[in-house]
Amino acid sequence: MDFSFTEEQTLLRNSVQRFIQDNYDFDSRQKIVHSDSGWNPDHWKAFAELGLLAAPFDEQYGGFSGGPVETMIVMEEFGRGLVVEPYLQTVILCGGLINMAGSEKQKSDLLPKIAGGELVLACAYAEPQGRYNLADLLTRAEKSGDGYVLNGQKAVVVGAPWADKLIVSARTSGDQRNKDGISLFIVDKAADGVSTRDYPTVDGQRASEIKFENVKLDAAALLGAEGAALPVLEAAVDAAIAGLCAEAVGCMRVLTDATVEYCKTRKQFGQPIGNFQVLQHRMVDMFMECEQSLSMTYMVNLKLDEDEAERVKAASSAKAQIGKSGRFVGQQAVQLHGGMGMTDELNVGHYFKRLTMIDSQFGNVDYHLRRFAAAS
Amino acid sequence: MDFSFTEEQTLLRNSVQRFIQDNYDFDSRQKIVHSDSGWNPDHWKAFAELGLLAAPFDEQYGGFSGGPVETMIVMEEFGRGLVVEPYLQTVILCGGLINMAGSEKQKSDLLPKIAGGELVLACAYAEPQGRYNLADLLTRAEKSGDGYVLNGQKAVVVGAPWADKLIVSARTSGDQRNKDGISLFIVDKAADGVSTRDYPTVDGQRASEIKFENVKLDAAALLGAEGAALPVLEAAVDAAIAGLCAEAVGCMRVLTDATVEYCKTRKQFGQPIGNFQVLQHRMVDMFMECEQSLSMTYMVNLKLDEDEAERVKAASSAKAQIGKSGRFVGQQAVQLHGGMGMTDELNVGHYFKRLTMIDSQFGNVDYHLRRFAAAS
Amino acid sequence: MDLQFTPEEIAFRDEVRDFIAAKYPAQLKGRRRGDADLTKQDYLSWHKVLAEKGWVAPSWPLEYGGQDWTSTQKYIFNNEMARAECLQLMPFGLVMVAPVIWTFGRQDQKDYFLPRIYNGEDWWCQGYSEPGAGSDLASLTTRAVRDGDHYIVNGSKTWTTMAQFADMMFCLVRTDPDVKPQKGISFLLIDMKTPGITVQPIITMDGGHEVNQIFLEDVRVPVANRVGEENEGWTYAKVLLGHERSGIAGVARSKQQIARLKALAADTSQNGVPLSEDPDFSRKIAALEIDLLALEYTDLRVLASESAGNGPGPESSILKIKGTEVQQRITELLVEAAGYYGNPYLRGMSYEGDNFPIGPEEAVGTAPEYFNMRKTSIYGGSNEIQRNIIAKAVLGL
Amino acid sequence: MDLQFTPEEIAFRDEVRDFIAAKYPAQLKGRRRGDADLTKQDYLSWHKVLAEKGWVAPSWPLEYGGQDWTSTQKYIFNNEMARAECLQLMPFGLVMVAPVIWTFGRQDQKDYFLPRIYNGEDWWCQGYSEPGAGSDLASLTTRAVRDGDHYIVNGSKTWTTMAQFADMMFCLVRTDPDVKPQKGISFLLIDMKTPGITVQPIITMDGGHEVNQIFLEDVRVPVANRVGEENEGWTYAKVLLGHERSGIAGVARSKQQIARLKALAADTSQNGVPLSEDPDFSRKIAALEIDLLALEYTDLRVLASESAGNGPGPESSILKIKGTEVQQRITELLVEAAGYYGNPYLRGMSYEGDNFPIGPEEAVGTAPEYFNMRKTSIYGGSNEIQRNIIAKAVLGL
Repeated sequence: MDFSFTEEQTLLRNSVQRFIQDNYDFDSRQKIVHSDSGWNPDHWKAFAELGLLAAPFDEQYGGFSGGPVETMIVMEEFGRGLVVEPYLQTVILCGGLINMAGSEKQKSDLLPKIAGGELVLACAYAEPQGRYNLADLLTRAEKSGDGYVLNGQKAVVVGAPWADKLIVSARTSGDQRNKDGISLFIVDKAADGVSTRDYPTVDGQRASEIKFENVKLDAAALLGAEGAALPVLEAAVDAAIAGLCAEAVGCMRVLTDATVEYCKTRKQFGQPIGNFQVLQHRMVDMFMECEQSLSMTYMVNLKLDEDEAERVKAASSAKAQIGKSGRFVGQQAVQLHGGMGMTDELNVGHYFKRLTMIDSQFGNVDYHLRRFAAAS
Repeated sequence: MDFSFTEEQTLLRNSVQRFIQDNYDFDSRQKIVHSDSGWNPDHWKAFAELGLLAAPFDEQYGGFSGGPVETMIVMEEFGRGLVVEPYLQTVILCGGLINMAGSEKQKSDLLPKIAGGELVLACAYAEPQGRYNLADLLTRAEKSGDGYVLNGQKAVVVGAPWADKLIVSARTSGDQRNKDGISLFIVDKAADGVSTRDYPTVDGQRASEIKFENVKLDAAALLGAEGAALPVLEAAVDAAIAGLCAEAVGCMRVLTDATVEYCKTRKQFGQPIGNFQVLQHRMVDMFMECEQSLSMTYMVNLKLDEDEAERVKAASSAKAQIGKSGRFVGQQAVQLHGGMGMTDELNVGHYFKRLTMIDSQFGNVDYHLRRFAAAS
Repeated sequence: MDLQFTPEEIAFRDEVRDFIAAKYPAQLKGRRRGDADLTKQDYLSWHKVLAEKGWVAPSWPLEYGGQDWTSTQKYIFNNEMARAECLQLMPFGLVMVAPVIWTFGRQDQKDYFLPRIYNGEDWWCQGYSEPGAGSDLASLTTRAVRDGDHYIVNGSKTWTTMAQFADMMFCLVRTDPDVKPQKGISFLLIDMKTPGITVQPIITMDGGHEVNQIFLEDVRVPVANRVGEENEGWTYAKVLLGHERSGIAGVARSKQQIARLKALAADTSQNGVPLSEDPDFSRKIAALEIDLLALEYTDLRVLASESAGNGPGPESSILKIKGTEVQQRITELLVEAAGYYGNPYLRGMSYEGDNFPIGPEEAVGTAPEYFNMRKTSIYGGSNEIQRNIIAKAVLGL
Repeated sequence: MDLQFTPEEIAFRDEVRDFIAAKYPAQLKGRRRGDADLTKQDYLSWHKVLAEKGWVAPSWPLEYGGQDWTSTQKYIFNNEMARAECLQLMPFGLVMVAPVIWTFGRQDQKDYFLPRIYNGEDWWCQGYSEPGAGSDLASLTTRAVRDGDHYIVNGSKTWTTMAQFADMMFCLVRTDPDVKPQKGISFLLIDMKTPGITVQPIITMDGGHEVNQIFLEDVRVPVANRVGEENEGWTYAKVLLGHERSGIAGVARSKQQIARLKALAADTSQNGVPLSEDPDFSRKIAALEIDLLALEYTDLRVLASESAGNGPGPESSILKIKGTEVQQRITELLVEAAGYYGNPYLRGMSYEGDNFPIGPEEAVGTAPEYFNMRKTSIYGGSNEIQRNIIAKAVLGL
């Protein structure tokens, strides 16, 4: 067992930290969030130049042959910076799906473009009725000649407003919640019959509701084997969860540090409020939640390659942990910052909002407690 | 709406308080607990003389025509004194069953004896496999001539070692968990075929495992209508829950007061530990749990006569509340008393143990949360 | 001890219910205090209907327009208002400044201000908190210097709710800086149109504009607008802080919110089954309902004790703590029930297109509401301060 | 970063597993530390098997019999011990006093005591706490007055675990009462057979006898039995308190206890369905398992950091807090699972008859165990003290 980072990993972390320090302070971030597009494509190019977008992919596809530890490092630092650009969606989730399920042609077509920052992807897996069940799909792709015709609606597709292509889960057979009969398709967002409603999300990102009306797909749009996509989607989502946990840890650590600093300087009743034992113990609990969350984040990122039951247990336990910890740390950071914590002006509330939304992403605490219990 | 006590009720409380002060200090209580019999029959006689055993019964049966408020007062004070004598079992639970379901003859035979302290009863409702489901019964009473033959086993019958008679729930028809087909019988503990194993309980009371092997009962042993006992049993248990809540409140208030006193006098690091804000807030939380529990205790005792759904909601919400509060208050009282709280010598641990067992009596927090939700 | 309503009380309940059904302004239906699109006129429309009926301030002394209701009647009244989801009026005039005026004000102040408050002619805001002061109210630094018949006021107030609508502000100012913090404070009534007052919005993290920072620069306030004695303002403010706790638990509103939560959970499908039947979610709702029930009966006990002549005691801090905890947990569960549809954000940012709706209607705005409710454990004396109060005043620690 | 075991580590795991299977004393199977019927000989039987193998004190320096295991090996060893439910040895000699002796003792003390501890010849107890001192260890008042080659010791020690078996006690005594509390303390090794020592049992609320009060009346202790300098004992004790935290989280034991809990829940029927399938109960078990998992990886991180040369830091207070919380919650759930059968009491009170058993075997003793485990958040520096330590040493508050 080994919990140390390689020199390359440390360099990677330093370069992400430096980028955020130089380009992504809170005011800059807020400007991005309030801009028309809601992201900064120049930053995306910079990520490509720093090699972040290439980190997990094989060298033959323009990657650096890194793994979950590398994306974990990026996500933790992105969490610290509240980065809104769709790294999780494009690189970890969609990149992961292509990497796992794609044909050689799809991989060599798409992965280098992701790595180079030329292709942004979003994954349309959720549906309005489906809640967190990845198999609860009404969207259908009917065979038509060599290809398919896609109909359905997808919910809260994070990052979709910026995406060039979507990876869409749809039924090619089976009933609404069957585990079999699910397929993945790579769909051009500009294709006929695709309509979107874009909106900002509460945590400063962007998402879309997407409708597919008789969208014509050719056979090459199919990603992986027809009807057998669920295990692949679950594995990719678990990898995304591992990244999301790291992001949450980044958020929690910023909040905990900021709260400790604030309580050391903020005076009430003639002394720093950090002198009050109740607040001290509250901050100790925040600190412990950070540490436990970090432990679980390491754990899940190191276990993604184990067999399915182990991977599911790792991902769901980690997600449940960071959901619980994130709620506590976020709420207490706001509470201990008092009125200031409530304002839009201070960064604290924005980390809190992001942590709140992280809990609902890919399934909340309850969902993952049950998934963990079922796999145990 | 009115939350005040009548003068008679205040006198009743005073007389119980005085009795406990004079006869039931902690050392005396421990002597009783460690005596061979585990109770003090002289105290039982004194309860009769004070009118406590007669409180809820109609005057025609030798009672004082009181109601749940009177038994609530007695139980709260008994909780403060950690009284082990079987008031809840004999007067509230069994007395309640006879009062609700008994024939005129059974009432005029038995209630005056309870009121006079001549008859001690215990209710054998639980079975080893049944957990908290009152309808989960394997004990069966088969018709035989004019009477019945009783076979089965009952679990943890609190107060049974001191009882003259038992009220036993048994199936006269139906399958193991049917709501119909349950009957109640009044059984002499000395009858042929009744065997008991008596033991002390962890909270200083006594209980028995009881086996019935071909116990012959005559028709007069039947209490209430054959096969229709479940609603009666549920109502009586809800009344017992209302009394038990009052007992728990008594325990919690003693623990909270004792903890506050202890923390005011106990010095560490050169000052009373009650100066430490974390302990102060912990005690505030204990105090609030006491207040919330008291509110719920009033509520349930005032709602016992409402329709079934309202009564069930009242009883189950109150029981869930005192289960949760009792655990918190008990654990924190021990924690704040430090090592002393762990000892057998100090009363604190004994209140904690009693509160722990109160949670499991008549169904724990989970059971009553579900029962409440189902009735809502 | 008795929980039953008398026939008179039932008749009263029906009267309140009928009144609301007949008179509640149609345009207010389904709208809640703090909604971004509520105008001053919206609030006033309901205020005036209540004033006309004589019910806008039932807790006031009879001579100023109050009602001699029993605590049960007040309970019924509040319950019915919440049950019908009536808009809650702002407390600054009716509940907060009025008692100070009738208790400590001069006759001419009572004669002038109380009817105007009653009839909704002045919208009031509260100038207590200052930047940097937080829970330590007495550390305020806004200065008022005497200049003939006026005070010249300089300083800043913050977290001033709905000051954007305000005609008047009641305000604590320091008139003597050389004594200990609680001394040397005076209580002024300031016309918001006075030159030198700037109201600057504070946007909260939910995107809403409820609170403001107020800058006072050489603001001339007539000495006649001081309530009570100079330098004794802290005493009056403390009385005000202890006054009228009856609504603090928010029981009736929380019942309505739980009904809303249950409706959302019933309409949300999870694996084809309503979320309301999910064991985890139904358990959380049940636990919350039980906590609210306990709070309701504690509230009733405090109410009964108050109407038996005991003033509002420090026990009412329980109502603040438990009340806000319940309110916060309800919104937490609303967000949980909304699932992914807690994400779309509706306030203060522009949207493109409206070709189809974003998620179920009940889910809309749940997250901002959750964020906004975090304030309740901070303001009005943070819940930590409330626990300090109980520790000291009740437990003697 | 890597979680995989190397082939060597797997071989080591198998070696430990085989050793336990072959050598664990049969009469100890199914028995746990603290069980009322465990004798001194029972503990020693296992101690001697381990000592013979050279595994009784793997963390000791090599020269005294330790092993140069990696942190992974230690983790494997502890895991296997817990997995097989091996009796935990008492830490007082092996873990607590030995490091003080080898760090601060004279050569003759090391030569004499360390082999005796290693081989189980002396049973040690810890004389730190005093009546009335609690978490404030430094306030101790037991006096040692120099009389030639001896100290005359008077005073009392309490919460002394298993002193009823002890041959030796390591003891903090005050040798200079005129300096501030942390100064003027010396560290003595006292033979329990010395005249003037009385051991009085303290019965805990679970009915057990694990702890004792010790009275010292004119007890003559050779000055040669002092470790280190006079009046410097507090320094040594502090080092000891910070030493060898590796077992403090109790992860491996808690895993075993959860297995036991799951077995009880699977055997308990509720409405004809195993309790392990009840949504409420299974959720609690899952939540507990996840907390334990987080603790396990935090423990591993601390272990890794220690073996990378960083001393045990204040972060290990996390392990104490979270470890005891998990342990306590497990016993809480054991009692919940036992239901009514948590009631029968088995210790220290007589029973009549034994014609049939009281409840399922796994439920027996659950309540006393729950009661007993409350001590874990009190002793060894209460969890409140641990939070103070983190606040100060880690967060700089």
